[in-house]
Amino acid sequence: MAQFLQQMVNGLSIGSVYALMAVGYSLVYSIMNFSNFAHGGVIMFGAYFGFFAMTLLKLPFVASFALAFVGTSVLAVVIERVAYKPLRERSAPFLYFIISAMGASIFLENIIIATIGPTFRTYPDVFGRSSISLGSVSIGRLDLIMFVISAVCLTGLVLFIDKTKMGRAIQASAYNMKAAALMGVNTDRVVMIVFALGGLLAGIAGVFFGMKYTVYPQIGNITTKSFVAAVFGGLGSLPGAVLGSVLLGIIETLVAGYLSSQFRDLIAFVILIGVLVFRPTGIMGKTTEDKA
Amino acid sequence: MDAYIEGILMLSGINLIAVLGLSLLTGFAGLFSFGHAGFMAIGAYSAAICTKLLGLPFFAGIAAAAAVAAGVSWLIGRATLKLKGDYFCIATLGFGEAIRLILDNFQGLGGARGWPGIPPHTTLLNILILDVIGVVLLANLVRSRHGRNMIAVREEELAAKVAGIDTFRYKMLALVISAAYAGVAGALLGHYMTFIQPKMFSMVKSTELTIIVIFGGLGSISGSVLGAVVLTFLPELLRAVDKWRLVVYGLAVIGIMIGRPRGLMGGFELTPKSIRAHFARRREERAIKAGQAAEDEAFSGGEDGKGGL
Amino acid sequence: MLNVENLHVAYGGIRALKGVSLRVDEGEIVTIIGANGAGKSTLLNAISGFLKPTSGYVAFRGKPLSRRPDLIVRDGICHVPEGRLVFANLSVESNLAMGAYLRNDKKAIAADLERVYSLFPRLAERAKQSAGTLSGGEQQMLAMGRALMTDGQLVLMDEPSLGLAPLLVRTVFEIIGEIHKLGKTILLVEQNAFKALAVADRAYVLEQGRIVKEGKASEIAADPAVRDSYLGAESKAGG
Amino acid sequence: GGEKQADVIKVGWFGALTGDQAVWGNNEFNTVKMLFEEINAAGGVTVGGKAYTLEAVGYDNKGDAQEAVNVVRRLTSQDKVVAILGPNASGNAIPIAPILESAKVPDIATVATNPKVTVLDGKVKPYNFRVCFIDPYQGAVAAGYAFDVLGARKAAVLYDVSDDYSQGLREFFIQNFEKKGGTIVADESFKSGDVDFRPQLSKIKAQNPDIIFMPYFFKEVALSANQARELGITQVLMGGDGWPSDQLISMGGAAVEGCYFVNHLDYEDPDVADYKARYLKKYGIETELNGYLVHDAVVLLVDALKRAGEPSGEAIAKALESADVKGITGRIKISPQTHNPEGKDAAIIKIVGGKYIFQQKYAAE
Amino acid sequence: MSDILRVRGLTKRFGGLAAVNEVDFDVREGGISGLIGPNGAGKTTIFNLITGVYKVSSGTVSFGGQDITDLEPHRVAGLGVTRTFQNIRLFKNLSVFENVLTACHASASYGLADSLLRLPRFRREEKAIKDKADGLLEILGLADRKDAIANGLPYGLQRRLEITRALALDPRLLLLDEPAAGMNPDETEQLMRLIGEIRDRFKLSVLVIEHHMDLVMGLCEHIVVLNFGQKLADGAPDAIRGDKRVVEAYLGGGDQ
Ligand SMILES: Nc1ncnc2c1ncn2[C@@H]1O[C@H](COP(=O)(O)OP(=O)(O)OP(=O)(O)O)[C@@H](O)[C@H]1O
Ligand SMILES: Nc1ncnc2c1ncn2[C@@H]1O[C@H](COP(=O)(O)OP(=O)(O)OP(=O)(O)O)[C@@H](O)[C@H]1O
Ligand SMILES: [Mg+2]
Ligand SMILES: [Mg+2]
Repeated sequence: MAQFLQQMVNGLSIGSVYALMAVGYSLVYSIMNFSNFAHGGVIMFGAYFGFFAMTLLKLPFVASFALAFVGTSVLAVVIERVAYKPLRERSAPFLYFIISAMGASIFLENIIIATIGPTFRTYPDVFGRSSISLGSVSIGRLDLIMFVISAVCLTGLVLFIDKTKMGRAIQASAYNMKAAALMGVNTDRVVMIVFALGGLLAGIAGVFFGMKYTVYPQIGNITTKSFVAAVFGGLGSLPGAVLGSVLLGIIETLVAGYLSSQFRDLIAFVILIGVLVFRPTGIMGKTTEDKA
Repeated sequence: MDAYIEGILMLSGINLIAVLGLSLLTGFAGLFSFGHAGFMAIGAYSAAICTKLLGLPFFAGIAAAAAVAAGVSWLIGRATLKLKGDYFCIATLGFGEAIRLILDNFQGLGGARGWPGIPPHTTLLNILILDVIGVVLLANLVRSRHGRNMIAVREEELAAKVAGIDTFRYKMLALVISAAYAGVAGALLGHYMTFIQPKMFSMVKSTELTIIVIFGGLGSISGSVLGAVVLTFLPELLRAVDKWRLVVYGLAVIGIMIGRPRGLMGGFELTPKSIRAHFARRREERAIKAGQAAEDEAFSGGEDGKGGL
Repeated sequence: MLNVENLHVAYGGIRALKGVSLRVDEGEIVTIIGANGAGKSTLLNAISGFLKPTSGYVAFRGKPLSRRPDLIVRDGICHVPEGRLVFANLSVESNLAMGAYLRNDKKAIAADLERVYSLFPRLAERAKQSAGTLSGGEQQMLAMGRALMTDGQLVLMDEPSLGLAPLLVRTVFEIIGEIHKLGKTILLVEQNAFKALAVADRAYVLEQGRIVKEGKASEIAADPAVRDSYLGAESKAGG
Repeated sequence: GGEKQADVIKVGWFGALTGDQAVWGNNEFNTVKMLFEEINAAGGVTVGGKAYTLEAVGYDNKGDAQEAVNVVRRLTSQDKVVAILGPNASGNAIPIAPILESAKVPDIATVATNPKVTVLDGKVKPYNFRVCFIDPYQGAVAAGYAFDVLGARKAAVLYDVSDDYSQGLREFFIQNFEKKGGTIVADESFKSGDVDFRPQLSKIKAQNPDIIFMPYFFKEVALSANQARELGITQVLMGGDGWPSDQLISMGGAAVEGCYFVNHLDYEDPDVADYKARYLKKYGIETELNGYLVHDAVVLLVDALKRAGEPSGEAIAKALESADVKGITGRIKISPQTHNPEGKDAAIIKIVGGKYIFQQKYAAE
Repeated sequence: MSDILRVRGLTKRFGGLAAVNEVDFDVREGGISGLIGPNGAGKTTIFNLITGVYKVSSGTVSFGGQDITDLEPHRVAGLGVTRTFQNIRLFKNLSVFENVLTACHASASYGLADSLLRLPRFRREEKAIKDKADGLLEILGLADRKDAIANGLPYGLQRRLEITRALALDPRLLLLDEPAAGMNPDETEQLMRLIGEIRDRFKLSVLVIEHHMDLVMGLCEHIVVLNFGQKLADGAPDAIRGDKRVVEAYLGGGDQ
């Protein structure tokens, strides 16, 4: 029982890492309708921004944190301008966006390797490594803080999308940019804001990720998992992305803890496919019949 | 021939076979796969089992590679082809990783440490022969009713259905054929390297194949050929820039997407007929332009362009 | 109010507009009639900034128009596009709210919403349904309603009666009349040339990318050539 | 006088300058370049009575086997190198054997520890050599030390299932530990790229082992050690030559205190310290383990060149077969039967107060 | 004349909304029937139910005596029921000819091996279906646009192309969803003639949804009127025109 509780905590902790990444990813997906594979690269930059702010600039944690997510917002917008906007302007099919995103992701990873090198870097200790014990279950301090901050960000984001005019403009543009422009929406700005928000979340994810798991050029690769989680939860649905992430985290943990760590990903994958067969658009994805 | 150039040519030829298959799936049937390296892995291991363990001839290994990859893809297809767009992507991605994980854990075939000592049967000649066969078969397929049905599925699935096309069946057909191609490519790669390791068939490999297909131009076989050769050589040409190599590669990929909206050869096939047609069209366009100018002139000579009739 | 001068638009090599000039004065209803593929939608799209003309010039209230669709909307041009383009993922209600995107006066917006619902009771019934699942005609009503929610001074309408039941076609033309009474200027593209000419002040005839005729709506309607090729059986029966 | 082109001997190097193994590749190539500069500054190498300078031709292969093949083809057929140093990964060293054979160019691998790098199906590959000890040996050392010296009877293993190095060490550790009479109470794995090991560690914790064997690289070691301590696991952790790095201390901190690993060398050795200092001075960052091994590969090559009589691949390969030199990782005496350095002692290192403290030389039976 | 299509108790619910509710009607073999009703009455939904695009909530559809309820769309098409869409769905990036040729696939029966190896059977049948496609384009007056990309065609021609594509399947029953939408009265008249010719030439039955009353009244021998998902009336054009409920719900007084 103690082990089970511990495993649930482990699962939630991994799930919240996935969630933080998946939401940024899903947000961009919901408006651009393509999988932004450069998201992982932006997360990685966030980790580096935070790291260098703390070590080179010797800024306090909060300032470094802010610097990181402002930096990634700008980065995400720049990537959009360079790699996607020209495609958007001639309404290229989504495959082109994906490939462009892959190019961007290869570029981001390797520019780091080529310039500042591939070495692993460790964040200075901010929250302490000790964990909080509840009976026989222990919870990492950083995990807890991360969980809270993610929850706040995600709630804020959902409110922003649902309740504000800009949020509605984002949803409208997500469906059809041309029609949104007809309503007087500056779609260029909407796209910019979406990427800035996605970048902001990436920055937050990056800093936490770096603190938890050190900083290195390939940390973006883990976003593959959050990509899976977002799909599992229902693409384009933000609550879906969170739910999918948490479920994926828990499934993986339970499989590794009770079935087989060797075949963890395989079993988790089979479960995912099983779910998708019954809910072809993910858990929270809208199941609309094709309106003929 | 210089062993180095020969090696790269061989790799281009091997990549080409995998790319042709993926081109059918992505370029013609409109399905996006992140797991094609998984089919290559299946092909490589099946062929190696035939030649190394069972002592069968190479062509039997290649046939087995195609058959096993096709068979597995059929099973995968049954479970996942009902999924749409990105959901299908994820399923293929998961499948590719799953294959790797199984091979990693399967110590009988070397596990993650790989399987050395596979006979070096792959030669430039047999690659070229298979390339030619691959191109011809694919070209024949896409220009038949079966190929057209796949394209219809890509263009507008619902309309394809009411036009009597069993869309599931044609998606499956595209998947199975493309997996068979990937399997053959895997077999060739294994017998070229004389060593196979699950790591060689990672998602990065799948991604590379997809990049080649799109780089070459969706729905163009000659584009795939060109793409496979260019993108296999490009990283080698970039060796001079050392660790900046992949930085340049990444930028080149973005550049092509932005600069050549439909890939190198999107929607255009390089056949004698098409080249003639192209020039004929150019002539015609020029003639039309001249005609238009004349027409405009005549019109404005009329009465300020309106109110005449 | 709107001046189009010698506008050329091409799709790749295909020239859709070959030097179109026209003018819409404040408070007018102007209609453009023409066969399938004459270039009517192309013209409206070029005015509202979705197509870049190869040459030519569009001015609104004497000033050349910006080339960005959203700024053009801000200037006061509102476009009800061909093919409706409702936001399929949003509810009917949110679609209408999007119509008022540029407005801030809550009271006036609420009043306009009331009016839209009373003009199209069906929309009120379906307020929460997502627009993508509406029937074709319902979507057309929504597109019209959404346009009413903007406060554009010049309304470009591309075949507003398309796919509507006869009763509603009549309603649509009544609504056009009402919008006009509110002081708005209308540029109307319609296949139902007979009805369009009946509400319009002036008309242009577009043929293969060129204006071939212009004049008072009643004169155009009486023109035998026009009657022959655009007004079909209706006019022949009536005439 | 080095004015003539003909007086240059080209030596190839390849490894990962990009990709997830780039840390090690860059470290190796930097070391090779530094050593060649030093050798050339000191007058070069005399082969067959003539002085030559050394030129390093290095290529990146991303750690990818297919690129390894491309690169070796290029080094042998276009750059015409006489010998190749690297790679670090066994999976990259194995497929290049046929090319080396047809080009008659020897290769000295650095930390490729899979036995199959030099011997396949009982036959030694004529042009493949290495300077490190092999997996079975290292596994035996770790198991022997854990059982005999540390007195562990119940061991748990956590390993990287998708990594060849990790799978190799795991296999031979388990084999030897069980042979000695110990039991493996947990055998858990993760996949390269994973960063969270808590599910596996929680399971291991429940089995209450005496020792946990972690045969993988320092980044994952630091992460898993930290997570183990967070979960309240207090047992001694043990690992192999993937551990040593300054990064392990900075990342792992207190979590790796009191832990042991098997190493190729003793850090307190003056030769080791000298190289370490030179590297730090030149590049401004600490060397990794690969640097020491490629250092010895260079030592081995220079010795073979001197004895070869002519700067040709064939002659060098021949000379390598009978090499016996002292490197900074110990004595390297190449066995003609296996092309491995025979009888190379392993060093057992303990982490005490954030420092690597040499415990003893340890040889497995 | 017998009934080729028989619809009984057909119902489709979306959540709480019954878009089609207990509808019965028949389509006569060789006839042209009309399906009319206000916007949102459920006409397109009925097409979707007949062609298997939607699954029925209850009720049956039978075609030529065979129960086709809930059959997969491609099977329904294979039996000889094809349709056009209210929101045109062409193979947008293909040429006019390719659009039609694709739909001719059912007229050929060569297998995969025939096409991979270009066996004589492939050549023979391929030539036959190409001729067939050309013939159809000729009849429908699209021959001169043969190589144009479908997406760039004017609206009216796109509709015409959709009809051509449907005819390529040699249907016995053709379902047309607002074929005249976006056409001016003159073009509508031409279309009306065209539909009549098609019926005679291809010996098929037609069920057409339209809001252009001239077309419906002039063309259809039998008309079904829907309102709010239910059948309101059913009969010959004159009877429908005179039906008070239909006038009230749909036609409106006086007009047309
Ligand atoms: N996206 C496009 N690509 C190529 N050609 C196009 C495109 N859109 C329109 N055209 C061509 O431009 C011409 C004008 O089309 P447009 O849609 O403006 O006509 P329209 O008068 O609105 O006709 P309709 O009554 O059918 O709506 C047509 O010949 C059409 O084929
Ligand atoms: N997939 C769906 N989900 C929810 N409601 C739907 C769906 N499809 C159709 N409806 C609803 O069913 C009703 C009937 O729609 P249908 O499209 O059949 O109307 P129609 O008679 O074809 O109208 P029109 O003449 O305007 O095309 C409409 O109110 C519509 O909103
Ligand atoms: Mg139009
Ligand atoms: Mg309808």
